[in-house]
Amino acid sequence: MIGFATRRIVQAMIVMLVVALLAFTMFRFVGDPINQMVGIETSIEEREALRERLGLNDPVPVQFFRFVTKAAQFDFGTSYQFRQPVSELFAKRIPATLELSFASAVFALVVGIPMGIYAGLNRESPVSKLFLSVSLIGISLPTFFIGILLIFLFSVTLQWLPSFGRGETVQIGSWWTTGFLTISGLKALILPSITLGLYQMTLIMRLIRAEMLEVIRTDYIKFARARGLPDRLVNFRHALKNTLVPVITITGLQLGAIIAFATITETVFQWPGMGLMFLQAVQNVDIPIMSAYLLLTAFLFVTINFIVDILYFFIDPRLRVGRP
Amino acid sequence: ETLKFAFQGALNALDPYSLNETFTLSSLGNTYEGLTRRGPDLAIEPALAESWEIVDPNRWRFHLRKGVKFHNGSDFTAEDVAFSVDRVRSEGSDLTTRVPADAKVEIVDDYTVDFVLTGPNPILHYEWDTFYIMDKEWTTENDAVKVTSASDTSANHAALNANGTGPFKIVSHEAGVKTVYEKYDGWWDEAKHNIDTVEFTPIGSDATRVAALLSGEMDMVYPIPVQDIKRINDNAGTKALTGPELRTIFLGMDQMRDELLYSDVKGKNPLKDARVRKAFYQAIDIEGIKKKVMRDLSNPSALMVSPLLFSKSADFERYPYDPEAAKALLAEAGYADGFSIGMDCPNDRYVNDEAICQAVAAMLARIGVKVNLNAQPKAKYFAKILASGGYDTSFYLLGWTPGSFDSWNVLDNLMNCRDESGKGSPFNNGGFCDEKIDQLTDEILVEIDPEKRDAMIAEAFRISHENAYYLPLHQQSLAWGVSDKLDLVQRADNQFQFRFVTKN
Amino acid sequence: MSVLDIKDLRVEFPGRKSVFVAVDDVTLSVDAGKVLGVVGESGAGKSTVGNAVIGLLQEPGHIAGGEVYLHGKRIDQLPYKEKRRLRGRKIGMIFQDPLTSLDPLQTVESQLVETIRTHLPLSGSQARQRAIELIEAVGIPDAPERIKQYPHQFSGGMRQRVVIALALCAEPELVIADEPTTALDVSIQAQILELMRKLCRERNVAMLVITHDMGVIADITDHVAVMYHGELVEYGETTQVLGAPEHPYTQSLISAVPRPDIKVERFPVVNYIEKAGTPQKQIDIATHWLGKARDYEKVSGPLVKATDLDMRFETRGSIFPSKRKYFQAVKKVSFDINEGETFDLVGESGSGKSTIARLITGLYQPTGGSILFGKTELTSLKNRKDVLAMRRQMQMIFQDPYSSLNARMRVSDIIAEPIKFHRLASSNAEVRQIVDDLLDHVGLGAAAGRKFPHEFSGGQRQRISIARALATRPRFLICDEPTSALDVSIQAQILNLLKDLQEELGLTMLFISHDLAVIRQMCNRIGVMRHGELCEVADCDQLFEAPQHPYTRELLNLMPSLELLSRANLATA
Amino acid sequence: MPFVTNEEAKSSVQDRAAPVKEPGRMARALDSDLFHSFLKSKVTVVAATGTAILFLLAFLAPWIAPHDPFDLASISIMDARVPPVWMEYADPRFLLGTDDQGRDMLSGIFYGMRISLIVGFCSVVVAAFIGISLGLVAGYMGGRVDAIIMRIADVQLTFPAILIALLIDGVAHGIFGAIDREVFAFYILIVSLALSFWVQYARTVRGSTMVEKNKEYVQAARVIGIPSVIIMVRHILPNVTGPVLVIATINLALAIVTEATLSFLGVGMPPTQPSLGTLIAIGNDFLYSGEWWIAIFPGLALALLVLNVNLLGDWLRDALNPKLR
Ligand SMILES: Nc1ncnc2c1ncn2[C@@H]1O[C@H](COP(=O)(O)OP(=O)(O)OP(=O)(O)O)[C@@H](O)[C@H]1O
Ligand SMILES: Nc1ncnc2c1ncn2[C@@H]1O[C@H](COP(=O)(O)OP(=O)(O)OP(=O)(O)O)[C@@H](O)[C@H]1O
Ligand SMILES: [Mg+2]
Ligand SMILES: [Mg+2]
Repeated sequence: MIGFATRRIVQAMIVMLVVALLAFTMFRFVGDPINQMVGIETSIEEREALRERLGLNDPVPVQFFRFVTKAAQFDFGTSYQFRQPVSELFAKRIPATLELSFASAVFALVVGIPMGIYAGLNRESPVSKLFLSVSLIGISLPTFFIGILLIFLFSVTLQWLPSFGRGETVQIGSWWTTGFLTISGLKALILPSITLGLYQMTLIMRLIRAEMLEVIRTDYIKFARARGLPDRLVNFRHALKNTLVPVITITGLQLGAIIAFATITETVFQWPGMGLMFLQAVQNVDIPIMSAYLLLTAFLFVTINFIVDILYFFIDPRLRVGRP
Repeated sequence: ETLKFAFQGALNALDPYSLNETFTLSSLGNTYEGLTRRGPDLAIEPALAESWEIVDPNRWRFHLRKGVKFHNGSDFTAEDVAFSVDRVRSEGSDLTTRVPADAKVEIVDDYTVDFVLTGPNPILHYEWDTFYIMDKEWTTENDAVKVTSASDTSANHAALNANGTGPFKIVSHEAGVKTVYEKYDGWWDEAKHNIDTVEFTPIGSDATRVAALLSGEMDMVYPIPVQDIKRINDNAGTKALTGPELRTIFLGMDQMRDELLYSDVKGKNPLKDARVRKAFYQAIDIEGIKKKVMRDLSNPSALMVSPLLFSKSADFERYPYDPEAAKALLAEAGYADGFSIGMDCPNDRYVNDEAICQAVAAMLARIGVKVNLNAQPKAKYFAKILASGGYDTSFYLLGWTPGSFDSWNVLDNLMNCRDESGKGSPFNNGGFCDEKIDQLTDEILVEIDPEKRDAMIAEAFRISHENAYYLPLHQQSLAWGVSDKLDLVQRADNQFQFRFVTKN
Repeated sequence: MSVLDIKDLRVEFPGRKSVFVAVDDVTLSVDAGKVLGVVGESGAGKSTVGNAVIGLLQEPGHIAGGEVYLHGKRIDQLPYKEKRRLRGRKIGMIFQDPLTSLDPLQTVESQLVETIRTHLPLSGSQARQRAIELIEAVGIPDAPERIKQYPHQFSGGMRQRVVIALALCAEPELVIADEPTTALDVSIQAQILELMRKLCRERNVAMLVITHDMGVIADITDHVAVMYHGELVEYGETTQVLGAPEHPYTQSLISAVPRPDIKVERFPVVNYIEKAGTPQKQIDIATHWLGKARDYEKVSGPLVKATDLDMRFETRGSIFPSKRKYFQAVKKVSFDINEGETFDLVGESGSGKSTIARLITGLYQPTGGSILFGKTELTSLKNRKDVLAMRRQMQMIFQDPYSSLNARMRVSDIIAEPIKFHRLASSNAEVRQIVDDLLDHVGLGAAAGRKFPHEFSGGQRQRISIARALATRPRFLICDEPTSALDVSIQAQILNLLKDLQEELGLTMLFISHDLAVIRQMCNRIGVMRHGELCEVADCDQLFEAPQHPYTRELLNLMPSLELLSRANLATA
Repeated sequence: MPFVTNEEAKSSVQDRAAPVKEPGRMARALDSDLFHSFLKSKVTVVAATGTAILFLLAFLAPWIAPHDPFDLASISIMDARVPPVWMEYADPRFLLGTDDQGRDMLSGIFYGMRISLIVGFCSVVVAAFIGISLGLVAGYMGGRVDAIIMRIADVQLTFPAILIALLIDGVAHGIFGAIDREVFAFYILIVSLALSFWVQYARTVRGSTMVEKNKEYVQAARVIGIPSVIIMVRHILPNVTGPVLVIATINLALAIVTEATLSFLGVGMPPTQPSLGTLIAIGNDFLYSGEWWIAIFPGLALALLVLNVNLLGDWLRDALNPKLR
């Protein structure tokens, strides 16, 4: 186990290095940061000078090396647009994103899993068919479109829920702010988390359904029924657990995706999280923010996938054989 | 009263010299003040300077207002002006051009300052409404003399805090999230507004911004998409405020390369031929664009500058929309069957920019010119078409607001010759070169007589018009969404000043 | 009043083009404290009857007619909820396929405890206690340790015993046991049978035992029902039916029972079976495909030589090597198998027989020792070509036929795969012909090729597995319980086939079985295993007549008596 | 006879006696279980018909659409934002109204669907191919191979489709210089979408493969001597297709929608050739202003397409599983 973990940590570092390298190669294609940093009337000479000062004229390997050595000390530089240290900016934005992701993950799982089980067990029931179809329509519309429709309905027309922002937040500890403790904070969470979790919910629901359909026809489920176990046990403990390997994989990936790519939802709802900042950074070619963000997501995915791999072993004892 | 408003972009740094950009300067204009300011009609008014005079052509004298206090309580004096001039011209400042580099500041007494120039400059103070005066003591004490520039690894005090003389103090600021202002009771001027607190939230998505207004969560949002104006007006409790803006939207063409980059015409550049350019001009149905794309919220323009900024603009008229004539011109130039051309267009910069480009593409298609449209977000777009991208474009859409509200700025930036690296007029992306315009530009700069000056400007514009060096389209309109509870002033420079707001 | 009454039961599997009637017009009843045995042809519908009673027919199967009563109450039409309440508590069911009946992701303990607690008002620790007792009762040593393991860590026989424990744990009134002892060695079998008998007698449990083992029938049943082709052909008291069979099928069945005391050359091929549509032809090796082109290099000395084989499994992983736990499944086992001979492995369930088979085929890497095949060292085989050549010469029939068949492939594709892969036929048409032929030889008929594995009965699946193993024309065949799920008539047919191949082609076999009678008929030499060690290796006859090791003697003593049968007119005599 | 024999069994007994001629390919296909399970499910037949119609509409667009929205010369800005015919101020030429450029919505949907379908399907197929192959290999081989593939996947995951598209676009520019958007846009889109989707398949397949490879049927195949590649493809793959099909059919929607985002970022199709997703994105701006048809009709078309394809996918997944037929 320890060997396994250390190996994964080493691998994680390699992954992050590669991500950083790729990111660096890529930034040249995103746009010219200078244009975003200065007004359009700034002269060519001044632009050149600025470019020189930022080190943007150095060869990519030099820039890369500089970046990596600094990043190793948790210094991701200063944002071009905000003129603030990137690490500070992220510290402020992370709680918002994590809370939103958490809420939408909960939504996706709490709705997706039971509905998936229900639809798997009652293949022909009209309720499950209806649910499957409606959720499909939900995902075939773009996220921004869904967000706007929800805002239109619940904010503009009904005026029940806020259309943007986090509402009132409460400070916990030195840097965490939470919206979970105020009414307006909770209200503000509803629309964005539904928008963000819809795709995940649909995917999880359909996956569970598909896997359930297979598992409930296996001998051990038949035998579990023959033993007179209550449906709850059969369905959840035996059937569900046996569907979990693909479901966990996808859920893991999707949770990662929720956190990492909340960009569109955050933009639509002006949610002050990392995703919003990232998208602005892409638009403004704010290289320090982009690279820090990519490293953060890389870290996130490596961690999530590590956890998923560990979960495999917990879920399926057959996989433990011959594993370190 | 509390004023809540949203803008599409964020207020990033609070340092008034960090970024030369309308919204930043506009926001900070509520906190900081310059020696001058502009009134509702953009007329220059005295602000921190009570009055000024041109002592001799190269010496301007400013008499400063007495008894003005910064938000931190320190007095405003000539020292602060001299300090600000030094700071605005220092390395890292994005507003260095506000004061000519060779101008000297002489402190006559605590409340009198002289600016000594190397040559006459009638428009010296035109941009000074956005050249804000900072407190020398506060800045020095907080170790913020150096302007926080993009290349700095840490932001200094001035980038995160503000200390001006203006009507509102910034009490909290989280870049990209929220900025809160509070009324400054010690303001030197008499407050005509009744606002105590202002909350600013950036909302990037158009639809969300409009929704926030419609749902009553915001008192004022801007800009609003032209198509939503009707909806906002129909909605009880909100209205749309529109007005002319100073920005001119135009199309530019590559007239420098001998072969177009993105075209099926090889070995020559059709756009070097004035007939082709004029054909383009006459193929564009500007009224159609105005009606359908801009929903009547634009002023078709024959000039590269807003009529508000140039007295003689009425003398110019657009070439009429005439596809037949355009075809004839093309045929005359040897392109009876048309040709293909690549067009670059931003899709998140100007009002309906991409839609305009598409409409133009369709109109050109009617005279046989096949346009391959490449619409991109502004970051990529500017990186491609400006000097830094090697002017990699054949045909592009751009907007220009002369920062000094004066035509010379247009001539200097857009219409003079340039070389490959952008020396000359850096934003003359098409790279056309007309010696006469260059010559006129130089003369206009030093001409003090307004009459003569305007005549020369008109002459330069006439040359451009006749040769169709550019294809001006229109001045777009400002569109703000406002709650009925608000009474405010919409200035043509798109600055939102809280001091004009009353809420009831 | 009888506990279970089945009246005119008819079960149908609607197919696409026609309806397949698996059970037709079956009427049975079981009294409290009595055991009813059901025997019959493989695929006759025995398991289907059991499944129908408990209401778990595999879709699209359904009861098309007849009634099922439990204690006089009709149960086949009960709503789902009430049916569920009967299961486990009133009716205990032991499915035929014990190896796939256990949830692979739950420990044996948790499966037992949840079942006990569902039905009995016991606390968690009481339930656990009971679970351990049950596991001990079915003869699994080290119960408190073992119970914490997962099903895949158990041997075939152990899993079967766990399934039995699960079926009995809530003290049901009716137990339906479908081939409960197929994978068990005689001593455990005796123990289980004793357990069942005790249940019947002491708790007045009614029992329906489906089996093909005539010894078991003779031993414990009070009544016998004989099924053939979905129908009940004979039904009566055990002594009556076995002693004086009336129906020709029953007669032929009894005549085919192998006897441990006499070795015969060939099993009698029964006329009645021949009529049943899938007659068995004796293979004419000279012309038959199976006999073609066996260009194997001759070896001097033994064909397979295992020396000091060692295999241990990690049963508990840990970061710290000292905390890891291992299970030594095979300890220093050495044996030789000569070309053309049948080497038998018998022994306790869980003694490591299947593990040895897997070691030889290379599915497990031994932790020690070496295996020579001819001149090749198998444990260090790297070269892909050598591996391939080896694979072709060596085949294995898995103990668990169902899970060794890919559920997504048609039976014909499963059998054709090795033929195509090793390029043993020149055209697709030829492949098809060979497959049909193989299916015939295992008594399934070519039509079976179109179906999927889940559509077959336990015995039929086993035959598919045999057909696949033969398809490479192997030189060395490992048979892990090849006939455990087969009725004696089919068993005779299969064993004859193997014998033919051996005689004509010199097929070498490693034969793993519990059925001493079968072994007696098949083997040349026998190895007796216990606790992972080989305790005795001897010639077949010698071992049966003069066993050396005490464990071997114990085994022989425990063989179910065939007294009843020997009274009947055994055709073998 | 007490025993009602299965027709099949009967006929095959005869087969052996006198081999009859094999039926033709077509006859066999029509007689296959797959086809029958297809006909059996009403929903599936409806879904298949729906899908077929949408495909036909899309691919026959140039012949059946009333206008050619991609022909710039034929559209006029003066026709912009005309409502559908049943509304006031409608124009009978435009059944479903026009968009902000004066393109006929109906034709726009046909043409746009063609682009969306090609991009969506190709990217899903490419992604699934890459993902499944790598997932099988990683899961089956385990160890170092697995680690390498999965770490590549981690890197990949970090980059959203948007960034990948920008990267590829940039690289393409770098290599080919000033490229022709209309030709390359397709490939750039497909490659970037495929690259950003494959990981899902890879990880899912890997997870299931790790479970399947320990099962006895795989061991049986190994004993036969079947090489790993074939074991993976022939034995393991069919047993892990369930989740793959779910992801693939859902991904189709995601791909089509993402394509719209990419087009907005300037790395997709040019705005003069709007795809279904782009049409929705355009219409998005006109929701408040009351010109709902610009977004809603393409949205409906996309929803219909996704729904039908998913229903087909559901059926196919069940049909591929013999136990569920
Ligand atoms: N799901 C199914 N679909 C179609 N036919 C089936 C299905 N399950 C079983 N059958 C058929 O029903 C018949 C009876 O099967 P059953 O399992 O009851 O046999 P059995 O008597 O238990 O045989 P064995 O002794 O081999 O286990 C067999 O011929 C089998 O092919
Ligand atoms: N993967 C494994 N992990 C741990 N223990 C195992 C594993 N496989 C087998 N064993 C153990 O090894 C021992 C020998 O198993 P094996 O399957 O060889 O028994 P067997 O002689 O074939 O018994 P049976 O006749 O019951 O099939 C058993 O105690 C079993 O629990
Ligand atoms: Mg059976
Ligand atoms: Mg075994």
